[in-house]
Amino acid sequence: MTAIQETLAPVAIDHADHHHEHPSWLAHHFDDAEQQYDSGKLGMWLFLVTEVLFFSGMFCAYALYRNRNPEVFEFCSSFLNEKLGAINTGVLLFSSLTMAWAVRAAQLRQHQLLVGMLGATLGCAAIFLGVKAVEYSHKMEIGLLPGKLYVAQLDGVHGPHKGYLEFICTIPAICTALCAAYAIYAFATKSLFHQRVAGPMLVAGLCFFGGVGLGQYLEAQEEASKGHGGHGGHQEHHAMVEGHVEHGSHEHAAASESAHTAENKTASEMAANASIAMGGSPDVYIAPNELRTPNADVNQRSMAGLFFSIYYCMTGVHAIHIIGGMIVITWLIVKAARQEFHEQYFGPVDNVGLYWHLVDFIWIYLFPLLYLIT
Amino acid sequence: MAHTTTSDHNHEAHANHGHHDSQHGGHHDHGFSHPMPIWMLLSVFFALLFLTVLTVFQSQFDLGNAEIFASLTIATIKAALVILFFMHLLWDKPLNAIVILGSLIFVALFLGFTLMDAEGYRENLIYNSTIEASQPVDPAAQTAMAPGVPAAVAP
Amino acid sequence: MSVLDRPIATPGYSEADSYPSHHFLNHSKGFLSWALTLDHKRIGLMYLVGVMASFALGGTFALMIRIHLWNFKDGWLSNQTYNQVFTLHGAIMVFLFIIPSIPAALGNFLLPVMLGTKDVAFPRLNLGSFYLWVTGLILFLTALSVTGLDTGWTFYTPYSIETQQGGAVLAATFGVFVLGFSSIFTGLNFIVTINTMRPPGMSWFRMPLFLWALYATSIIQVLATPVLGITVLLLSAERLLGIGIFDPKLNGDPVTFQHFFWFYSHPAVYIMILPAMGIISELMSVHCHKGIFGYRMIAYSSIAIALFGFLVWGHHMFTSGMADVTTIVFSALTFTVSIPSAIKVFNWLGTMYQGTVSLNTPMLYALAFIFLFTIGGLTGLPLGALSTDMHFHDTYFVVAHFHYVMMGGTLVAFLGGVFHWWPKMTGRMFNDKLGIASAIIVFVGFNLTFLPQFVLGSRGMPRRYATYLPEFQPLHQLSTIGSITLGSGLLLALIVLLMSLVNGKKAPRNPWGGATLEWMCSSPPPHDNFSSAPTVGDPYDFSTIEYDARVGGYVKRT
Amino acid sequence: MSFFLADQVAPYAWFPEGASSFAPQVDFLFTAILWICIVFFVPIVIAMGYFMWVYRERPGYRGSPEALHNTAIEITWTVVPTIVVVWVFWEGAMGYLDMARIPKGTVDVNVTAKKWQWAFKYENGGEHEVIPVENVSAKELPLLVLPVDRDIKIIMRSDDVLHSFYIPAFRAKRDVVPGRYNYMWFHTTKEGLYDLFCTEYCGDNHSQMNAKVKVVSQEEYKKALEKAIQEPEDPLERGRLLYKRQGCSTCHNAGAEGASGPGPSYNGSWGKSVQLESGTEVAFDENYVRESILNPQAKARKGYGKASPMNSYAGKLKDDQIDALITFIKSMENATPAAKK
Repeated sequence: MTAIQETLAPVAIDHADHHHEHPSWLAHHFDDAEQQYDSGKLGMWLFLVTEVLFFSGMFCAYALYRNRNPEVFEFCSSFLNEKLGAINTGVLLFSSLTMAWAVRAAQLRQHQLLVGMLGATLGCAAIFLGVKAVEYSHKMEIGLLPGKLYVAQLDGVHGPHKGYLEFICTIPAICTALCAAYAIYAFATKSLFHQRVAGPMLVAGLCFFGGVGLGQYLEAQEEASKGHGGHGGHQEHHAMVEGHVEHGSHEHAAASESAHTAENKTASEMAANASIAMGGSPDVYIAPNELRTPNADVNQRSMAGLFFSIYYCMTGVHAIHIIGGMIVITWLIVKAARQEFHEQYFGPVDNVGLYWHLVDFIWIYLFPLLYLIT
Repeated sequence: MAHTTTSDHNHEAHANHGHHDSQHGGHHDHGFSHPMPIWMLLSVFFALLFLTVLTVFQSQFDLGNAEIFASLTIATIKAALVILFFMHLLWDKPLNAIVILGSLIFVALFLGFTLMDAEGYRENLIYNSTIEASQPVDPAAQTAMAPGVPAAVAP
Repeated sequence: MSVLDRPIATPGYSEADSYPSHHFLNHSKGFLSWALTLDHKRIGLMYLVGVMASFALGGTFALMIRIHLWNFKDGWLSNQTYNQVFTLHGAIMVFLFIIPSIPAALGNFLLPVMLGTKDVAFPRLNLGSFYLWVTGLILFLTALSVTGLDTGWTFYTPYSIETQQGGAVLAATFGVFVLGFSSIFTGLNFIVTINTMRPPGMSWFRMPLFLWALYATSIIQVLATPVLGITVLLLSAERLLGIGIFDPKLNGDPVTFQHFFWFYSHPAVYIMILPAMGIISELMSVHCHKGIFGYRMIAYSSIAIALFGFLVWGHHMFTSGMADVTTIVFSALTFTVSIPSAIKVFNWLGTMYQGTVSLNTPMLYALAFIFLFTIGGLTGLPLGALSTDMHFHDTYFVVAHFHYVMMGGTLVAFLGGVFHWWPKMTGRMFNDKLGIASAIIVFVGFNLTFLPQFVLGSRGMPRRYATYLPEFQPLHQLSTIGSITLGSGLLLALIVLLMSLVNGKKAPRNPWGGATLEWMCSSPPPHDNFSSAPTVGDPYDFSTIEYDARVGGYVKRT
Repeated sequence: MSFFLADQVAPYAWFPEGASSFAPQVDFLFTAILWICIVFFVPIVIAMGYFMWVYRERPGYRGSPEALHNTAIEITWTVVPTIVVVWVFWEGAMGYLDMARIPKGTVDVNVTAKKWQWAFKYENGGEHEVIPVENVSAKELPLLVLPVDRDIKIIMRSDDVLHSFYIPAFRAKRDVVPGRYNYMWFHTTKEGLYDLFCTEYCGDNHSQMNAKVKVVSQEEYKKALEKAIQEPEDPLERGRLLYKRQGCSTCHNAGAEGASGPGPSYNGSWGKSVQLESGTEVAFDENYVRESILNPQAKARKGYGKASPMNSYAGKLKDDQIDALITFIKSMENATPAAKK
């Protein structure tokens, strides 16, 4: 007998006539299924409230510093790959669809479909993280790091720091390997239950690397189009730096003037020059504080660093939520493979669904706020 | 509205079904579960995709200050679709809707006051043009970074 | 065994009902039966032991501060040690003691019993939040023992970014983060329990006022605490990576940190005081044997305080360099919150009028609360008014003010509540005469400690000073004497409670004559509280409750 | 309560002597609030005591168990306090606006706060002097000299963390926030010597971060300004002055002067080789002292790696000032090493 059949215990539908005969899925302190469902759901909504307020702190920081230095945000946003962001948005929206579908499947006792939908959600989450890994590693390589770690030279070539992607991918690789081992075990033992759990997990693990591949392909494309003579964000950034030169103080103008006359007038070079002028020999030179000049050069740790702090905090905390969601979805897959859900007991699917949609909800705002600043 | 067509589960009856004053007896077969029709799930999803494309398209144009409003409006429509349909808030108990919408009031309060204040003292700020790179890097920061990265201070 | 199936004072009444042989304390045995319990009563008791231990720790630090300040200079602590001591005093008292004291300890024990349910909605989450609290405690002890936290409990940047005690700051901020989630989950649990698990007949306006207060508290916990979570998370990132959001060296804004911090920490003041007000409402009505005056007003004012509490955080920042318009708006809003508090005080007095006042230990603590809380509330007026606050801000006047509210308010109410429900929780009566003595010593010691501090503050003595001008010495010494008196009163209270476990009489079902549901259970309550849904009546209907000498407690006349 | 009243009667018991134009408004509002408090508090306590006694539980007495409810009285005790607090708010806000609106034609003083010293710079570029004080744990404090009967504007900046500028006699306080300027003003009304405190916690020696404010006549103020721009010719004396004025003395001990921590003492160090936190040894000479002033963290002494970090003085001291400081530190070559606390 397979495990799945063992767990197919007949589901008692509580008619609430017998208070003391609680079915196994109904906790002892609840009177009936609806009370349990309502409690769980209200609890989850309240938890989502805390999530909203938790993220609001970072949105507040974002709004504050964007309002203070809009030019920094414009400049820095041009380093974010819009295509990757858009693809990730689509992936998350699709995972929301499959999650909502999973709730429907649970309510209608479509057990196979439920496992499939949850697996699809898990896979989408993995793709999202894979793309994110490429984004992060690419930015770290050229020194677009948060706060005081910001070291971007913006000289057009990748910085000296390599190996971030490999580092980030270590843990997913180990997880995928474990999933694969589990899948081999499941197929070897011919346990239908284990197969239903291991299948989606392995697919999700592979999806992560699919996401990495996709991300790298798109990043390479972006790079190529950049090499073909200024395109997209970097071109705008060029124009912007020029604008600053016109309005800037004399030193700034002088520093950038030399950049202007250089043979290659790419924006990144100019920015690099400016960067050296401002902080090139920081060990001996400590500039006195000066009053805020609105058109101060933006490619410095003191300005761009703050944007990337906010970028990493927001997307990082969001990614942590994705990882948390993947863990609970895996738990759901186990329960779904045991065919535990039915129209009286689908609260866990519904509540994890609510959580998952909230993660999507946050991303819906993060995407335009971070990637689409023009 | 679309949701009125999902009447196979008689939502109105359930919406008023407060359980505190009822004896919880005699559930319907489907009880409190309201499966969403597939066509609705799919149309919401495609609407969301369309809006995503729209917001990317919109960002190509320089709308100046209106840009942020345009993108936030689109994002809010998307968020509303997710909340109302995917999260079933349209059919949920009113309390849950109050809970989540109420939280937005507090977010508005928090952001509103903090930003209003930050704007108010903006002219007093001193722009710190160069960060003192002579500051030693926190050893904790180094260990927190990925391997193979030299002490990332010198530009 | 059903508790409520039988009316209490029927002829068939037996003592065995009143002194049950089987109850939640001996329901199961062994360490694991406590460590892994899902019973809200056991979790509440574990919290009670935990918060009292934290209070002892924080109190020790307080005495160290006071003894150090006996001399205006060259006290027995170095400056660094003094700074660490007052920081840990504040942080431990706020995060480990006051915030969880009433909601998590007494609230956990009482909420389901008073509501008439078997447990809270999410018992596992409840146990989880207890262990989060324990984790927070361990992290704080780490911060204490490894290096010593010296940022002040407010973690103001950039000091907390620059201080050399980096390890301690990380441990403490992570501790605060964890404790925040402990608090959130407790609040979430309470809201859901009250909303979805009220038994038949328990309408909103039949809920005891303590539950209203807990509900209002929970709203704040759920709404405000996440912002603290993100604040300390960003602060840890600031220390680990130097993200610069709050660091002026990286063009971050330290005033924004204060906004973030006080968006939580001011409502947190109401997390501390609202449940205390709830306890006092219970104590006043039960020990006056009289229905509470203006039930609805008190219930509504709890919710009003919870909501208004979110609008006033800026009054902690009047001198921080906020914009003028924000400053004035916050000052105006600050005064709105004073009105509901005033209403409550008047209502409690109205409850005493024409009642039957039992002057026992819990009642004396309740009366002490009204006295001290009124002073605490009234001294908030010169702090809310802008021009006077410019003088009083960050002086000992503020220190005295919030100790009157937090300690004279919350701690005294907590003690009153512990004495009031002690027979219910442990099944033992304490020595009332010694209890009264402890209440009087605490009252006298408290005033002796903190009244001089008002004068110190108005004369310009800044807070957090390890040394001070010699002209302030007499008042400081008076305060130190008071603190020792206060400490001994608290010690006596603890001894009274512990002694009751050794030689206390067995407690009857209803020793004080309360009408709320917890007094319908045996003392201590059985494992499941109520085997079937209890009959819910008016929680403040004392007309049918009479003293019965046979059981040494009150019974309901049928 | 008698304690409160007794103090109320005694002159200046609640407040230090007022010496700015804000003092009358603040004192008036506080006294008014105090009386409002008394008017509320005393009846509450009397009622409480009276009810406690009259309705106490005793044999043969049973009070009414019925809950009372009286709409009229409840409205009264809601509305009356509301009116009172509206007035209190209004008075406070008006007083605050007076404090916030800085008039024209002020005497400007630049204030820089750093751990743990106030530095005052006058309009003519002169800097504050340091005076000996008795009875506080710091033996010397910076002195801010101000003219009487003038509007004074304080322009504040912080070099490191939050501080707060507080003169109780002026009833004026404002935080000093790094990364921005904060301003405050007051109108001096009375000559005298007043205390200035830091009221925002700023670390180890927060409680020693005091200063004195001397309000003097216009003529004396002029003299003080002239004195403020002078520095002694003699490098040693100049170094000694800078040692106090620049706040070195708040962390470093020199001879019998200065705080005994958290920084290392200058005594008996010159010319010797000192151990660094990194384990290497370095000669304590001109080069080392100069580097330590400009880049304090580069070569931290052994045992001071965990001490509160010193700020760089690069850009704040001129070359000849650094030389003077070196001369001063050199003169401590044979001073007795003070015990490290």
